[in-house]
Amino acid sequence: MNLEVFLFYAFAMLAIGSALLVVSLKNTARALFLFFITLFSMAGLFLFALADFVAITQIMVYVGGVLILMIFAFMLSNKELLADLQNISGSFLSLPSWQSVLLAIGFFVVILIGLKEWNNDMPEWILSNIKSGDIILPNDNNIQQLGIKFMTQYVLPFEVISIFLLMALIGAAHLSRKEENR
Amino acid sequence: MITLTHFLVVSACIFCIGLYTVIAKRNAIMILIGIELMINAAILNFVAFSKYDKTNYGGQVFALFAIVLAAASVAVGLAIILNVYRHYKTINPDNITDLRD
Amino acid sequence: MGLLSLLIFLPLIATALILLLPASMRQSYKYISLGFTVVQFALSGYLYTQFDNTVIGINQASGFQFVEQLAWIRLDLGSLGQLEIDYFLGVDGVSLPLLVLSAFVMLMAIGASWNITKSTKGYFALLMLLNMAVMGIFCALDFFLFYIFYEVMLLPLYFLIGIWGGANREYAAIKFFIYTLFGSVFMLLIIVGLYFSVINPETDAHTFNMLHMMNPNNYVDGSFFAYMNNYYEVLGIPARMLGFIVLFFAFAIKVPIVPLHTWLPDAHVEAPTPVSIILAGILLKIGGYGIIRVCYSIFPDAAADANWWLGLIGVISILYGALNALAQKDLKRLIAYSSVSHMGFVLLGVASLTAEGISGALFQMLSHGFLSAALFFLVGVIYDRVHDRYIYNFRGLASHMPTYTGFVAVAFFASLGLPGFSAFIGEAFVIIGTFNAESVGTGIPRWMAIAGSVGILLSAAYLLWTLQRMFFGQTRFKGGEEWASALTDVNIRERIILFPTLALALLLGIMPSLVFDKMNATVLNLVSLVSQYL
Amino acid sequence: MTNILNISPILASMLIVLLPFLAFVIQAVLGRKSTSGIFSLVAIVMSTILSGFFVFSEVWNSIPLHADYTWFTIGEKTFDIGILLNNLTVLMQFIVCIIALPVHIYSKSYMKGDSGIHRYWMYLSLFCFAMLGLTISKNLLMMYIFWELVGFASYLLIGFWFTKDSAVQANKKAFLINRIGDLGFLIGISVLFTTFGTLDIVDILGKDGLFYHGIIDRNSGLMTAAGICFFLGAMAKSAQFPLHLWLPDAMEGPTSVSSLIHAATMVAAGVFLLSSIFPLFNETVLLIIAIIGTITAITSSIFALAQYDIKKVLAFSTISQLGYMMVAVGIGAWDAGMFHLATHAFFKCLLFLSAGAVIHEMSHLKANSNIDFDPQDMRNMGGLRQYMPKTFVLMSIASLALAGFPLTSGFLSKDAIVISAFEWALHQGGLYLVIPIILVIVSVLTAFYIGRLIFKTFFGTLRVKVGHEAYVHEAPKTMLIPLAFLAVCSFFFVFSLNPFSYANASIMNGLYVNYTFPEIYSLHTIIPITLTLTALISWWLGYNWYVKGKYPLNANSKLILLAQNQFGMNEWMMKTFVNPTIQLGKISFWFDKYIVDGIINGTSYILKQLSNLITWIDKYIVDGIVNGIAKLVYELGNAFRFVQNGRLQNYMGFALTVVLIGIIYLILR
Repeated sequence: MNLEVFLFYAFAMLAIGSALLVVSLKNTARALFLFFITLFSMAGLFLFALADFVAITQIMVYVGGVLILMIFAFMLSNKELLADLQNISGSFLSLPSWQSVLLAIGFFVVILIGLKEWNNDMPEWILSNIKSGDIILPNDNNIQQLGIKFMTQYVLPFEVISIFLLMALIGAAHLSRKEENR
Repeated sequence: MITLTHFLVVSACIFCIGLYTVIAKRNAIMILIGIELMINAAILNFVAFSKYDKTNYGGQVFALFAIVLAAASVAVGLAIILNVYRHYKTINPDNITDLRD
Repeated sequence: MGLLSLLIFLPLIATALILLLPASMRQSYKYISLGFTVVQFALSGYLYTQFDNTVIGINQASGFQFVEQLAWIRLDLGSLGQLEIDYFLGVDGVSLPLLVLSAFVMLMAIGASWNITKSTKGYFALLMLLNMAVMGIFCALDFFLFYIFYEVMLLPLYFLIGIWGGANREYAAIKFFIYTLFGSVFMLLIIVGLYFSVINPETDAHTFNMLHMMNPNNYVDGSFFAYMNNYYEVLGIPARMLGFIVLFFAFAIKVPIVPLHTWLPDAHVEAPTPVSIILAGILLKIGGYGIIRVCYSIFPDAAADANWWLGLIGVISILYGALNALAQKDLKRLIAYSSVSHMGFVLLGVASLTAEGISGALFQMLSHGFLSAALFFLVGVIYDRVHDRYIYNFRGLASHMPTYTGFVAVAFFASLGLPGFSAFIGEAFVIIGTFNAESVGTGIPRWMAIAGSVGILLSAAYLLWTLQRMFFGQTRFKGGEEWASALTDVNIRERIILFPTLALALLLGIMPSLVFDKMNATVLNLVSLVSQYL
Repeated sequence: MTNILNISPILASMLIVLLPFLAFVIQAVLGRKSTSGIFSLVAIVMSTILSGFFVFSEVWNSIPLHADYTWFTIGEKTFDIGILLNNLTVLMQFIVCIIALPVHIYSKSYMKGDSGIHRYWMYLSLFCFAMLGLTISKNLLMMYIFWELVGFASYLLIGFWFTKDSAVQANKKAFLINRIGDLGFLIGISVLFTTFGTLDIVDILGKDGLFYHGIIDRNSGLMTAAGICFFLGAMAKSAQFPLHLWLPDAMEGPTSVSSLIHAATMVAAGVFLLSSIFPLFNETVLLIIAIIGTITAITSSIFALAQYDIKKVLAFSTISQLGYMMVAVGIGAWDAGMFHLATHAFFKCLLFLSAGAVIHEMSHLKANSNIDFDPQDMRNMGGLRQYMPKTFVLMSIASLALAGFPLTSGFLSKDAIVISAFEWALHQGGLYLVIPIILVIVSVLTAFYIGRLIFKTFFGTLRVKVGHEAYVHEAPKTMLIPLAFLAVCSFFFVFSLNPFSYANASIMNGLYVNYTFPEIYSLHTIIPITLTLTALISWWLGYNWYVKGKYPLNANSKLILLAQNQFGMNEWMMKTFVNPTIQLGKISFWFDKYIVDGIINGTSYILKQLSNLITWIDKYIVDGIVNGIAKLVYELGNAFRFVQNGRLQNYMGFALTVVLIGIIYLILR
């Protein structure tokens, strides 16, 4: 077992473990901080997939933006929230958590089965790319390539996304605006 | 050797945990976190597959798109949560049952 | 538009007018009805004067007068051929007098409705609708048209009895309606059967034309009602006989015959006076008319076979009705039963199949039309005043209401067959014709004539007894002084109605030729039509 | 006179009939405004004059006349209004006029002051119209019409005092019994019509008529039936046993009416009818007529013996005399019958009118005293000779005529019948002799009861003690003059110049009939003498019994009560015919109400119950299934309602569960 594999497993364990902790913690604030760990380890995993730019973006956007936003939101909703969070009790009509567990495990099993099937029958394009060696290698300059792609091949989706992002931000600002007349 | 399957299994784990969070948590912010988890699982898949597509870089490009979208969705989602909180004085979705018959 | 159409649809205009006028003009309804009916009566009088006595009617289109024939419904039914329904009107010696009678009785009924106050709009509209239907029945020569008028007639009567009637009116109205409908529903079956058996020789299409139905040559060989090669039987009764029986019962319910008469006393007792007048004066005649126009003319062979039974039913009706009348304590019910008895003569006379008998029967219908209408009107007079008509509650009315008693006495004697009044001519010639039947060989034995004449005796008995109980003796009322002051003598309006009626009965009794001349040719044709099958 | 006025007998006879009708109409229109009866009087006077001078004198013993006017046509048969003037009809018409006239005059004072007098005149004119029309009818249908109208007028007049219960009972009874006869008449007409196809008397019975061509067998069953039917008609109208019951009751009417209608004219119509159609009758029918006539004569004379009501005595006497006439018809001597009819009309009318005068006075007496007694009861009378001598004389003349005393008209006509009866019986031989012997007995009884009437009324002293005898006085002139006229007509010379032989009587000659039996001359002397002698003996007996007070019998003996009661025939009639008919009516009404109508109502009840049942099935079974399904779905929906709890996570959970299940399904497939 070389270092690369070890690191991969370590990052995977860290991501999965922290994610499990996120969902199992009762304290939302802690969960939010644990979510950092998860996101970091996910970014690490991206590196193993030879997507360094994506990993960096992940850290910048998620950790620098999303998570801060969440913490802000958490703090904006006042402290009664904390009390509210304490009495988590499965009400009669609500789906008890064991059912959710069951459902999640069910999905997991299904996906695993799907993966197993998929392994036996990989898509044609992957096999042909592997054969022709048309795969990303660790020494490729990904960032440059991505820049070229964005400005050429994916320019339309890129622009659409930007406008969408703008709309989403304006929408979010509008929604969270305090309305006097309420 | 780290194969594609490794990534996919990890991604499946994260996805299922996100799924569980979305369904089981009694806190809107936690649900949002669950969603983020699921999106991250998807992004991981994109990235993993991207490795085999050097010509298009489709996976990485869309991973980037997805990250941006996830950020946008979080922003909108939090705005909604804040509004809901203002309106209902709670963010426990169990107590927001206006759609009940 | 011919005269007959005008006669039929005039009342419909009146109905429309009444319905259109606002309720604030409710006082005008009766004048509208009266006006239209007067015009109608004048029109029927004009028809009467223009009528040619020599044409023979019954089964020949050329024998009818004032004929109107329009193609009404023509429908291609594919393999079933062409559907042919005509708007076909005409009168002959049988229908003309009844037409005049109807117009007259309607006039009386409107006169009797003068004091109706309960929702006059509906009342007069229905009355006029009824008027239209009745006129239509007497004129229609297409069986389909006839049936439509026949059914239309039921509806206004049902409401007139059911809304403006006495205490038990719903029961009576429903009873009346069901009885009549029961008859007519089966009639419809026979009409359809006839339709598929008869073809119009000119167009080779099946037809509802009654005159075509009377000609044996128009029947399709082997069809259900065919004369030739007909082997159809229902419950062992040959098809043509079955058709006759069903049609006969449909009309006999109207006549009415015993034992299908029980609607009549109830309907009469519960109906308001004008409706009683129409019931007795016109409705019962439709039964007799239908038997002659439809049963005897379309099924002469079956009629010739069945006439013994018809005669028997007639005799039973005469005696049974008279005996029942003898036991009545309600004046109106008594008169209702006397109607049963008197209409028995019609049946007996028709069954005799002699010219005298049939003429007598037709005359009896007319005479009964006037007289029973007058009698019901007379009952209405005291009922209007004290709302009672129980015979034993009155005594010695003659001293208290002399003019009224005079009218009653004349009407009673006229209807018990005193010579000089129309009923006598009718009854006497029914008896004479029936007696003659055995000599002619129409199969009616003489004892029926004798038994029928006992009915005349009984009618004298119950009417005179009533006269004695109610009108003679010392004056004494159940209601005491209150009644005595309420029972005023007949007023001008009542006199205006009663006098012409009784005068007409007298006129017809003295000059029966007024009627007989019109119907002789027709009656002879009918007799020859039926007697060829004897 | 005819030449001056140039009125043909036909036209005159029509006028005779129509004048009273006109009077009737005028009186009916005027009503209470005219109480004098002047129209009726004028009409009857003119009718009488016309009848006497323009019809009777013209037609009597000359060629019969007849005229036809088409009335109406039924089928191919034409019915005429016909007038037939021959000896028989003009005689009858003249008798009616000549009797009606004095009665009218008499009524003027007799009915004075009655509140309904306008009706009286109206009815009387109607009666005259009908009766006169009856006499000259040529057509049997027309005769039937007048025949019934006569009955109707009689009904009205009997019930003239309609507030009296007995009067209205009596008129109903009279009309109904007459109706029985009318039915006989009608059936008879039907028989003739079906046999001959016409109802014209001349066409059937005339010299050239159908009857004499011998086409029709007179002895056939149908003709016998016809004869019996016509006789039934005559029986009712002429009050023959057992249909005579109405006549005694009919005395409830005013006495003047009784005298005209129920003594002289209407009741004789039966005899007239039989005489008119006499050739129709065969041996059997004639024998029946004779037997019934005999029974009538004897029974009613017996009844007359025991009556106390003065009018009832006369009523039974009328019936008895009508029996005589019937016997005359029955033996074939209808001319004698008509002769007796003529003479009887006068003296019986006179008897009634005199009795009326007596009753009139007795009523006055009653009105002026405070004692309540029956003014018609002979037991209250007596000694009236002193107060009403003229009336007494006139009534005695009538009584003698009734008893058949020589020199009176009754002597002639009654002898004619009795002698003919003997001749007939001797010709037939055997049991037939019973009939004339009974007639003789009846004659004796007649003399006795009329004697009894005279003795009880006029002899002795007034039995009712009022102390106001002064109120009883002679009848007024307007009453006496008609009486006197009638009394004159009761003597022989009016009918025959020979007081002892009917053979020369003009009526007998005028109506000459071929007898079927030979004349026996010895009888023509023996019979009158016997009858006169027996009458004298009976009077002597009666005088002893009633005037001298040597009454030998117990007035309350069963037999006398029975006779007074007409052997209980009225009650028997009620019990056998009237009550059962009413019972039958009640039964048939019960039947109608509970059986016929019950079946109808029962059917409707069953139908209603059936429809209730079907409604139940419809509601709980058919509709129940539908509702059950709906309910099931509802409950199911309700059960799953908790799914729709508004919790997003739940929805999502369910959605994902379903997706999971779907995927598993796809995998396992």
